[in-house]
Amino acid sequence: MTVMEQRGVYRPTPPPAWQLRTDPAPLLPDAEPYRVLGTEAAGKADEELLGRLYAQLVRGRRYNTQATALTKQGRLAVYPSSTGQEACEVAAALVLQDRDWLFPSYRDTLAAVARGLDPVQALTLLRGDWHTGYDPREHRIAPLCTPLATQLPHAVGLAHAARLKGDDVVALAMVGDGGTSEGDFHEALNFAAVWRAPVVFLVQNNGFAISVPLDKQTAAPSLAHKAVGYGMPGRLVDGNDAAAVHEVLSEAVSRAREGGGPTLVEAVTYRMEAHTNADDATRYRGDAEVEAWRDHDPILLLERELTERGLLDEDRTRAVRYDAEAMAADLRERMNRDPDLDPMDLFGHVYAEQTSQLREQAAQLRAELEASAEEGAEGAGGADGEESGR
Amino acid sequence: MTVMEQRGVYRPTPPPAWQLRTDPAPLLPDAEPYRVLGTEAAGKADEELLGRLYAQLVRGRRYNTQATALTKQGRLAVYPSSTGQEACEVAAALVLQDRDWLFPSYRDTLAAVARGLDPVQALTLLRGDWHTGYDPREHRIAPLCTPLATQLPHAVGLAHAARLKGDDVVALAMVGDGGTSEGDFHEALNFAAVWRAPVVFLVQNNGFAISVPLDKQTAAPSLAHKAVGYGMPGRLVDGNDAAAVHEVLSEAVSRAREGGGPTLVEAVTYRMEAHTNADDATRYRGDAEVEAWRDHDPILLLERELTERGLLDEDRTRAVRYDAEAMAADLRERMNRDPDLDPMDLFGHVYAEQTSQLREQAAQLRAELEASAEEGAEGAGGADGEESGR
Amino acid sequence: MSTVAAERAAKKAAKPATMAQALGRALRDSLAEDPTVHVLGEDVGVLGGVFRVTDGLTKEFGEDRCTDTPLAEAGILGTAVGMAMYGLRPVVEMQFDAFAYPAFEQLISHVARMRNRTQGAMPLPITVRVPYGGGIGGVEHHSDSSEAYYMATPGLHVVTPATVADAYGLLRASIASDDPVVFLEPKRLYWSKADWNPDAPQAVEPIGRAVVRRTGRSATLLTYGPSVPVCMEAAEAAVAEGWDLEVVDLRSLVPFDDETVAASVRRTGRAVVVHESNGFGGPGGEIAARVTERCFHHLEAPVLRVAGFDIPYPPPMLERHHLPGVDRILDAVARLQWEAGS
Amino acid sequence: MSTVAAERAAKKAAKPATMAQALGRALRDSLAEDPTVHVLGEDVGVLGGVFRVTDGLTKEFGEDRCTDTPLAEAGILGTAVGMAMYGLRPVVEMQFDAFAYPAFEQLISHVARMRNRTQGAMPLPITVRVPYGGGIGGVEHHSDSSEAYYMATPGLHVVTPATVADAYGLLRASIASDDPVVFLEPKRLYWSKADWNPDAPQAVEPIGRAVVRRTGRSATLLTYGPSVPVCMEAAEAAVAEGWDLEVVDLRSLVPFDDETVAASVRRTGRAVVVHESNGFGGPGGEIAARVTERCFHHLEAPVLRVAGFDIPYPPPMLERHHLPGVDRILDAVARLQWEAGS
Ligand SMILES: Cc1ncc(C[n+]2csc(CCOP(=O)(O)OP(=O)(O)O)c2C)c(N)n1
Ligand SMILES: Cc1ncc(C[n+]2csc(CCOP(=O)(O)OP(=O)(O)O)c2C)c(N)n1
Ligand SMILES: [Mg+2]
Ligand SMILES: [Mg+2]
Repeated sequence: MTVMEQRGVYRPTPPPAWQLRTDPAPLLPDAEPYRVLGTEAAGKADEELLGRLYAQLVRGRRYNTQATALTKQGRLAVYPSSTGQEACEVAAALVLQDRDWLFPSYRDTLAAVARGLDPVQALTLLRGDWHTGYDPREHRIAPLCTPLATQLPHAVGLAHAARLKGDDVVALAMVGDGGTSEGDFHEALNFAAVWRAPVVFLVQNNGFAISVPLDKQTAAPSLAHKAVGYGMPGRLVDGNDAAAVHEVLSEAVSRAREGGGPTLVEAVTYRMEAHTNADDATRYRGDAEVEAWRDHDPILLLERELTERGLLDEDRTRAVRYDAEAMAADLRERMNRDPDLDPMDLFGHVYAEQTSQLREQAAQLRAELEASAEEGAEGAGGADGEESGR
Repeated sequence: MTVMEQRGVYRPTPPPAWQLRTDPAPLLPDAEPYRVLGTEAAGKADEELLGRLYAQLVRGRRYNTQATALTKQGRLAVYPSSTGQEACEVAAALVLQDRDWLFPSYRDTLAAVARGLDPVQALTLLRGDWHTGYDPREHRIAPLCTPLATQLPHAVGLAHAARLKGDDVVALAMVGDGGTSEGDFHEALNFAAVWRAPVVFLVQNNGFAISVPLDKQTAAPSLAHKAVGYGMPGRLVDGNDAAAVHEVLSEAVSRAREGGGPTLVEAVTYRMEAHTNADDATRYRGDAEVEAWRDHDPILLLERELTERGLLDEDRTRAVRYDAEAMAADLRERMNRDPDLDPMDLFGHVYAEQTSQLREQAAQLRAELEASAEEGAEGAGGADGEESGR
Repeated sequence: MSTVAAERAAKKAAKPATMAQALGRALRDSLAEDPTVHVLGEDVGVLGGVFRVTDGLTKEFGEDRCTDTPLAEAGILGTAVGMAMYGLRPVVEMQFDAFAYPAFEQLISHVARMRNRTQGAMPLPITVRVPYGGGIGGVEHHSDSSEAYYMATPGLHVVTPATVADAYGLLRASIASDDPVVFLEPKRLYWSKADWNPDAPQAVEPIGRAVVRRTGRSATLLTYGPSVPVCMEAAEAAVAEGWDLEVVDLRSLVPFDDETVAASVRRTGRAVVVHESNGFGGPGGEIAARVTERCFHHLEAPVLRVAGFDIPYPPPMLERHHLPGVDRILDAVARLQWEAGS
Repeated sequence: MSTVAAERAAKKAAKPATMAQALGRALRDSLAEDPTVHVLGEDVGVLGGVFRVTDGLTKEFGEDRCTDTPLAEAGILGTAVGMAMYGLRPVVEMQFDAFAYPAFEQLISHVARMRNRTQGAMPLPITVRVPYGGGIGGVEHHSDSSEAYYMATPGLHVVTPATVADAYGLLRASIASDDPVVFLEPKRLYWSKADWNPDAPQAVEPIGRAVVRRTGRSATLLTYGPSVPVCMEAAEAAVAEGWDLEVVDLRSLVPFDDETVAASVRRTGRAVVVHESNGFGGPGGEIAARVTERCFHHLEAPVLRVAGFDIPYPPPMLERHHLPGVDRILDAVARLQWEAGS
């Protein structure tokens, strides 16, 4: 039996014999975001995991502050910070196996870094030397996606393809609350459910799409309630509770892996910084709101739990901080070097083979570069007349 | 207070204070399509209304058979029949006030006709003499819409505009089960709910999108379950029960009119004919399924009810049939005349004022038409050299 | 058997086939030869597509290889992107030209750019089949000529056949291409017939090469897809007027075969571009401009264009006035300033 | 006060204003004068748009007149269609060029055609503002020049200002137009400044008229939007090389001002089209082709094009190599076969 034939052979029958195709009850999210830290559930949490989450959160926060600092030094064209959202970013990375795929949005460089990607490669797009700074296939991380929600059907297609091939691969796709309004969100979730594709959709509801608050984005009881309309389970989780996000995502990944199909997870969190360094958040929200969320900081929540349980001594804290600082220092140092760019790369990889038109244009640029190099002007880089193998 | 400011001033608050934005329970559809005919509810039904529905169903069926016949005589380029779906078409027309707007799809010429539009005008698109055969503003009927689901945001925008202007206008938009998979469906419903626009979305779930059955279209418990994801009520109704469809739509229209916002109604019905006359339905479905639905024919259901209650005597039946036949005869007769076309109309109404480019092109066509008229060849129509005032 | 003998035998076994059948056969052979090829779209399964191009594929290869999708074009193309990211080779069917528009963002922002964005790490070998053009009496939104949009998008190949044999060859080549190809199928040629033997070894035409369909010395008609037969007819009719017209079938709009085109125009000194698409902003502008850039001193007259009018596609009963026909082409040829030169 | 005196007074009161400010003022004045005008888009409310063009509008006119929408471009344009059907005059903001693509189907299949489809019964006076082009160091999908798509779509006007005054005048005219207008705002000119008095009676430029920004006798540069200042600079630099270049700012791509353009090229006998958009399939082909059709016997050389390369828009650090600059324009001018003629 093929994958596509496994579906029920539902046919519309006359209304006298009508029945719902699935029971909606188990698909509906709970009325409250699921929480672990500070609740009884925390007792069952794996201590080793909590420790790993903590180290990654601290490292993630440091990454965010470092990247933001780099924008001020002109070393990044732009940076959309995930400060405050580290629990989601880190948990998304940690629930995946090596063979699984991550589909990040522009805000999710941290998820890629937490998965092991070199931060410099993760930041290539935002530095501006190339669009994607890494080989997506090597890392199983799709290119950081800017057109909102367009990465979601990609995740579905990839997961479906893996299933068709018989590979045990799950795709986890990340999107913002604003992104859920796009048609691509709808189409992706529908395809995923119809195909029972092994995908997990993680919506980080951080309260805003740039300046637009959630109440102008949707009137739904919660974003997780959208799931029932596709016939998949919707889960609501406290997005600042790293243990809870990890648990909910893990369950969803397992369900996907076992052929149970997709899940929609809404993680309730908050964007502590402006949309990007270019944004001015004071135009649309007050300090009080931001301050209120500081008490619910993901690092704070986990730290409290670990401390109460005696799992966090000074040595451990120091080691975690040291690791984070080392990462930041290395990042700073490497980002402060100018990237080595070859303008002739413009014509690389537009097609498998360069068209005659592109060859002509490449020759034109090469001639220009040579001319300006000859003029002794500070030649516009890489005028060696050959395409780099980059 | 402006319309836009009436919304709740929800702001994301830290998860400790989280609450669902609305109670999902009342938004969820019942587990069974709502029915009136043959149930206790029928007792409460307005007898005059049942009589009107009956007359319109019979007329609608006759319209469908006549239009189909016209395709065989080459008088229509194509006809997507609504045979079997007349209860939805007719109820959609009858629940609206004169000032309300109808947004039909290509399959919904009958709804337009039941609303009072001249059938010849309704069929202009499908005959092929022009795209829209009527003035949408005069009839408050949007152009028949072919690109699937694209009419839904129009309905939302129009209803929103009316509300902004303080006009008491409701928009009812029709779409098929297949159309619910399009991104525009999602975006329209979301805008409608956020703006609390006075719109009713009527999904005719007729089991198929051309050849594709519902189980390949969605895995949702029902299409009506999609409503909760937008924060609007979803209603499931037996689409062949004219009284039930009328009641559910009426309620939704009233709610919209009173500022209660949009509703999604799924009417479960069945497409008795092929997708269009050009389609071969035997390729994808068996006779048995079609036959099973004959017992649930919308005319049959209503006839049974009326007869049992002694509301249908032979005189009444004869009068209804006579009216339907008269409509069909008139339609046949007028559709058998060749429409009077002026090729110069091609350049009309591309812009408010013709551009110099279009003037040049119009002159070219005019010259061609004159030349071929002079050649005595059976001139390509309307070569009078003047644009018609059409 | 010698190659010549084999060819002769194959020709003998040739039977009339329609372009739709040749396209279907190309899909079938691609599916059979390459297990990574997957066909997906609306109604491509049991129905075989509204033009029956995919007829029988699901039966032969199963639903996993030829799949009826939900009704959402961005979703179809978007999932195809994901499938290609995983190493598959999806062939997507858009049901009609205008119904490819919902997938525009996926096409422009992802399909066309993924190879470049990832510096070659993630090419997307996707073929997007789009039935296009008019002349079939379709109601609105069923007859658009949308090639200008695709031509204006770097990273896409844009291919369109005009003959039964090319339909097969070019579609095979498109599916085999490691780049995304928008494969435009001229609707009104779906039922055009030619003698063709599907079991003979078929020529797989390389993408990017125009072909001279008729040699001539007076002027060159530059055309493609649905307008090729019209131009051939015009060329025959032109003989009576004393013109010996060359007809070039471009076959591939991207990449563009400057060599073949310029060589022809240099030979004839005059050219008319013919297409159904709206004139303004349509493919003809690019073609005329680049021919002029390359052949300026060989031209006896400006390169003229015969195109659809700059109007939304007309309703069925009026479309014949819109579509470039033989007379309009000959009128343009007559305006090529014959007094001026050779 | 005489008109001349009033004009002089107004000029005196003029202060440096940016193009973004002039656009904002045009929106403000349109909202104030016509109660049917409504502005909608992503972040156009309290934020004032990511380029601050709508700054203050919600405060002044309320949320009903300047509305933050959900994040869905097809939904924005689709609801605008419905609003226009009911008699409103929506002005839609697309946040960036590439983020207008999701609205493509609504634009092509409805906005551009509704008047024609309904034989004039239902015109759609919608203005779609699209910030376009590069040169601002934007990451991918933030610098597309998408004008070719809009030009190829009959039923749309396509307008783009190059000066502060035109930004105001053309936007006012676009909003006042009873036809849909795609109003392309050159991103890198948002912060360009000119002396401008917002309170003086402003010229509302008619849509469809090009303007000669610099007269010259050697050759004509045909350009628009972000490339206008570059061409002006090139013309100044050309003086040293002995060329006296005329610069025509097209301002409106649709309708196209054939008269002004052809008159200029007939005068100079040589022309170069300059734009940022990709060359192949870009606006330049249409422009070069129609100029050649009209001015063939006045041309000393083929109309040349200087355009962006045929590649996806490059990353910030490389964009300067892609964008047409003064040198590249002068190189093209040098190739206009000066030995050949006048
Ligand atoms: C299709 C599209 N439209 C608009 C934008 C511009 N834009 C970039 S981020 C953003 C807000 C996204 O909000 P959300 O989805 O909540 O994600 P967040 O930024 O909060 O992580 C917008 C409108 C875009 N990138 N893509
Ligand atoms: C955007 C778009 N894609 C594809 C089509 C082609 N098409 C026309 S009708 C149809 C099936 C529609 O099914 P459904 O929405 O269930 O409506 P029904 O025909 O059953 O009334 C398709 C695929 C279209 N008209 N528009
Ligand atoms: Mg957000
Ligand atoms: Mg249906």
